[in-house]
Amino acid sequence: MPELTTILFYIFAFITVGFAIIVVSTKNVMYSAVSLFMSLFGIAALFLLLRADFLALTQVMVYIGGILVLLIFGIMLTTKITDAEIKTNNLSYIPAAFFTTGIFVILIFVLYTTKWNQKTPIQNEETISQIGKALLSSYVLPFEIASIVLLVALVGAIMFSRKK
Amino acid sequence: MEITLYHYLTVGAILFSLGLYAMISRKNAIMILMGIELILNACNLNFIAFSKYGGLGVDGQLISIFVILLAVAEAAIALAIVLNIYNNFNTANIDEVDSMKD
Amino acid sequence: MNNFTEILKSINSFLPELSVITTLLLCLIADIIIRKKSPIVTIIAIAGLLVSAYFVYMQSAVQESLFSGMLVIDPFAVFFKYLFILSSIIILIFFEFSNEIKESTHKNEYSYLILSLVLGAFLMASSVNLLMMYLSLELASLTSYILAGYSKSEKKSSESSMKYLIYGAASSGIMLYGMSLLYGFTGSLDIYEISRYLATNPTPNAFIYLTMIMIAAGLGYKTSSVPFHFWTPDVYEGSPTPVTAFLAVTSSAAGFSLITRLFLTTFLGSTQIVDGAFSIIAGIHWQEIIIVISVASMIVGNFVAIWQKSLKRLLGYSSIAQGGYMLAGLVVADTIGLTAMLIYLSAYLFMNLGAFFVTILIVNKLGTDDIEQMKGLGYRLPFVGVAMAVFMLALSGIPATVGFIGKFYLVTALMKPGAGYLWFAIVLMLNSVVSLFFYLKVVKSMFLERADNTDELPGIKFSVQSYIILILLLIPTIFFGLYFGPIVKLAESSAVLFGIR
Amino acid sequence: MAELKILGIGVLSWMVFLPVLGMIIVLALPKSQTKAIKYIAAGFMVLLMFISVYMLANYDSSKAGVNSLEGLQFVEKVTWIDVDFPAAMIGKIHIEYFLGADGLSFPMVLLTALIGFVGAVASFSIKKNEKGYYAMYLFLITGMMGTFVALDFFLFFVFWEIMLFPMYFLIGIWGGERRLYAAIKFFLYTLFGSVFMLIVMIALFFSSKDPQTGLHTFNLITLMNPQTFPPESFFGVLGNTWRLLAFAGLFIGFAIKVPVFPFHTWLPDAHVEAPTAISVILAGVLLKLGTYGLIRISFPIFPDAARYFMYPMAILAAINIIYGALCAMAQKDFKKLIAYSSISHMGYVLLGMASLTTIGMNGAIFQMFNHGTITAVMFLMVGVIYDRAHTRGLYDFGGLANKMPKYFAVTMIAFFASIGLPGLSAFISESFIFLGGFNNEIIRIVTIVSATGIILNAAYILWTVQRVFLGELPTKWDGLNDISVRELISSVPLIVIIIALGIYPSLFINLMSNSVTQLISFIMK
Repeated sequence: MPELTTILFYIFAFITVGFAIIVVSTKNVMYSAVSLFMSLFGIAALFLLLRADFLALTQVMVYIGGILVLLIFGIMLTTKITDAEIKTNNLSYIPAAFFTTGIFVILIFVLYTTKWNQKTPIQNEETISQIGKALLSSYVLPFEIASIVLLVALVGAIMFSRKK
Repeated sequence: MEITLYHYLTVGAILFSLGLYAMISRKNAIMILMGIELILNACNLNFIAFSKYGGLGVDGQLISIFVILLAVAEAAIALAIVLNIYNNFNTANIDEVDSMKD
Repeated sequence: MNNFTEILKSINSFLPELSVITTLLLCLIADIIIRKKSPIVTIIAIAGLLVSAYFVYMQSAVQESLFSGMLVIDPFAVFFKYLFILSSIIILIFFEFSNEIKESTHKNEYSYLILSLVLGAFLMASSVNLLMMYLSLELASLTSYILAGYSKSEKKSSESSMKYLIYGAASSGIMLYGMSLLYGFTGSLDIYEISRYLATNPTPNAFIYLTMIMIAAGLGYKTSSVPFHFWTPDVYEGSPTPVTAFLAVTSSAAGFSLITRLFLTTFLGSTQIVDGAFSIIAGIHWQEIIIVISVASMIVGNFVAIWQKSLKRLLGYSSIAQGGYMLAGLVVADTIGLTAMLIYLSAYLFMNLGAFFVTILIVNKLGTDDIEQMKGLGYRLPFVGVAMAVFMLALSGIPATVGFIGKFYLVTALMKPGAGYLWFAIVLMLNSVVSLFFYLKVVKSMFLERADNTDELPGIKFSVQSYIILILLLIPTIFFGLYFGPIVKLAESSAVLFGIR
Repeated sequence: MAELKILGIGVLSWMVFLPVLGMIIVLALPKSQTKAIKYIAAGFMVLLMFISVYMLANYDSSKAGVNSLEGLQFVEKVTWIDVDFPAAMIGKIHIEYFLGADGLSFPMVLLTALIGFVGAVASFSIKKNEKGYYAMYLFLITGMMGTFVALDFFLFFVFWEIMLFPMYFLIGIWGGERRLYAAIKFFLYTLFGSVFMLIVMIALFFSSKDPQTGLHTFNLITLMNPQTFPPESFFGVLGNTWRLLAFAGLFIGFAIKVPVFPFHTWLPDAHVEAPTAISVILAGVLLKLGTYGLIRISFPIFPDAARYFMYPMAILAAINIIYGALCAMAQKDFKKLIAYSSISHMGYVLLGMASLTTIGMNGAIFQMFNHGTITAVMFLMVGVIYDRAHTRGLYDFGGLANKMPKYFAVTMIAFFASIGLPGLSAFISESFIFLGGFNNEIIRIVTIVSATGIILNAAYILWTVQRVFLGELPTKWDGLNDISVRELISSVPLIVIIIALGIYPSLFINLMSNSVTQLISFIMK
């Protein structure tokens, strides 16, 4: 009888990968966006399995709540929902698929042949306080710079969307 | 059967490849952006998996937080640019947005 | 040590960056208060950069690690900071001259966007942590996307910003994946830790190649190296010219600082330098990757540039090739190679900015950068034409210009006994012969060909300020070509990476 | 080390940088002052001639020079660049502003001053954008003069390259119809050659170790000393592959300038498209830079390789002589004919050098000078007829001998000199060259074969005389005027020199014979 975490991993992995496949294969942009939503949700669940509770939360709140909403806005503003089919020439799918498969094979090869840095995983430790401490001590610089990045993004977005 | 690092890495590799596939084969700017989101998530999954199985503390999680944060900033700018393109060209397909040639 | 005291101590050495950040915010506030196009914002920005330059100067001989190993200060970073400050001051002035910018609808956003790119570049030059590298790279990239689309109602400009964004986001994603693998293998984000781990543990070749190619994708994109260069021609052509100059000089220099530090530090077997040569970890053939990228960049850049009709596009391809030359300095992996690279970068600053300034002046008057349209232009604007000829010859590396000194040192570094890169030196020089072909194309169009009505058209006059700027760019281009001692000394004393002695 | 100064500045510096001063003055004048510009430029060239006469008066022909610092004259030596070489590498990059003259370079300095003046006078017919023209012209003179007197390889290379772009503009702006093509071809060919020169230069730098200071060096005089190369360096072992490769690389660089077959194809294009004065400079001085480079750099630094490549060089020389002459015979264009005859005559020079004998080398240098003067006159004469008739077709003319007697006389002297008629200068140099070649057993057969070039040479020249000067005058040329005073001013001095040196060659040979003896004994050691 497999463990519960094993079962959960497979469920969420299949959700993640399955929806990701839909993201890249469907012709409807809206479907893609919704599938991406599900896929990202699956990843958030995987994060939980990896004991990254804070990150799972961030994933749901920021990624799904923020980025996806932005993307869906973008779709709605740039396409009429009724004819959201994308024009593509079918030819480009095949070489792309071959290329990607090749990359995938190489990746898997490297991932499985490399001896990764592995130790016994730390079990059941709360990460939020550690992250909080790190952000205000050794990671204080990235933390501050990130704020500048957001400021720049803000300025840029305003600049682009301002009326003449 | 126990879930190991390699399981997570495989999921990450699949996501990465799918993202790459989306970037290569898709023509719509927003679709390409979605592909990029898949790649970034593959990276995050890697970082967190490594950090757990390598017993490396929270470094991996922290870098993931920053990746998410940058993804937000990038998406915001991307959206603004795509909307601007849409205003100028009336399309978001990058095949049709091609006024410069060699 | 107590974290808090360490942060306080680090802030003391963080003054150059802090003054850039402060200036950025001041510009933002000034822009909001003034609410119209005004040189005051630019003046604030330049003043802030000068203050920052002063603080950089104070760090001249410092070697220090900051913020628990996120950043370092060393002569190498200081050199690049000078480079960024100088080039961005010049480009801020370019912005004042360009009609493309005057006609655009916004006011002064460019000054603080430039400052934020400078901040990103500063951090790129001194990051020693993968997270910090990624973060600073993204800060610089995000800013450049916005700047590329600065003339937002121009179709070309908005197209270039979108292409830039898509390629940029994709390649930085790939780079991040490579970084995650490196992290997984070595268990650290700090490049010194990584270096130590790689030196003591057997590293499979497949892993190192894959990781390095992925990381090179992100960095090669910043330095517009083949095969990560696809964005370059379109973005160079489509962006407003001052922005193009900024991307070609400051942003790619930042890319070079990062790629150099990352590769040279990560693959260092021991921190001892013997006879100027870095001891590279045995069995890791990272140089091969750089060689392929470098040679491909030279060849593609030079040969494709021959067919270009747009001056900005031509300069775009030329900068691909120039990037290829500079990477040759990295391949040698010793102090001489590093010095040669720094010399070339500083040479490149003057001659490329000069070429772009002439482009700005011409685009202002002609409204186009089509080389065909410049027939006989040299007779209508003799001084500017001659200046352009000098910059073009400098870019192709003819002696008595600073461009030759750069090439000379690169070839010298490649030919150092025992380096074994004689063939590389020959390839490099032959490429510069090819490059002459298209650089002369500009000169040919301006002087050797004549439009039917050249003689009737009146001469074109420019403002006194433009002549002054032009002369200020010409002087170093020629002076350092004839007397290159100072520039070599500066580069040489700057070829010191933190932790390597 | 003899020095000679004017106003505290070395005389060779004056020679090199006076034209730059002239250029600055020309550039400062307004565009409309064409007369002033012309006369200032010509005035500076006259000044150059005066200085060269002054130098001639102070020249001590008993001193040999070549590889001995003491034997050099008019020496100027100042440190130019002195920077430590990065990190712990041995030594530093030390580049000197090092000028000097000896029997190899001094004749070329005289030639440059002379032809430079002739060219400046011949340039008076330029009617387009004079300011730019004379600025470029003067700059070109600086480049050429500098190359002839530089004794530091780096300095030599800088001068070698900077003379390219005034030439590019002179051909490209003031040239004929296909000037764009000719200009870029000239530029790219030379630059291609200098790639190898640069590589060899840096290789020499790295393998050298100045016996006195222990530093790497660019100093040509030091590099000529075999002790400069430690045995473990690239060039340490005489006759090793690296030395041969380096010689070959340098040879390509110089051969393109000469031009030696198969690198010669730029020359006919450049000559045909260039304006008259520039053709004069090109044939009169520029081509000599290639052969001068061989005797100044290639031969003394790699004497073993020079001996090794003696035979192939002689073969190339023979090809040049015969192929050039045959091509000249096939031409319908007057200027192209002279261009190909230049290729043929530069073949003689190469043959004389390849013989590696004192007499052959004397002949080669003398031939360099003679070819400079003779071809200059021939190009001037083509220019004269082209200015009047606007065509250079050999078959378009006939019977000009009666119509333009003075023109006929001047041209005939040049033509006969070119054939090598006794009593004219080229006779001496050509016979020296063939004597030299014949004395060298290895290349004797090649010399005999190439001597047929003399016959071919006579054939195409005489045929040209027949086509242009003899026979019926076509009626359309009834209005042609004879040669003007200005044109005479530019050609007569050259004619005088041609005749004078034909009668009394030791006047010239004395200047260089000591140096040549030293060079050959040094090479054959």
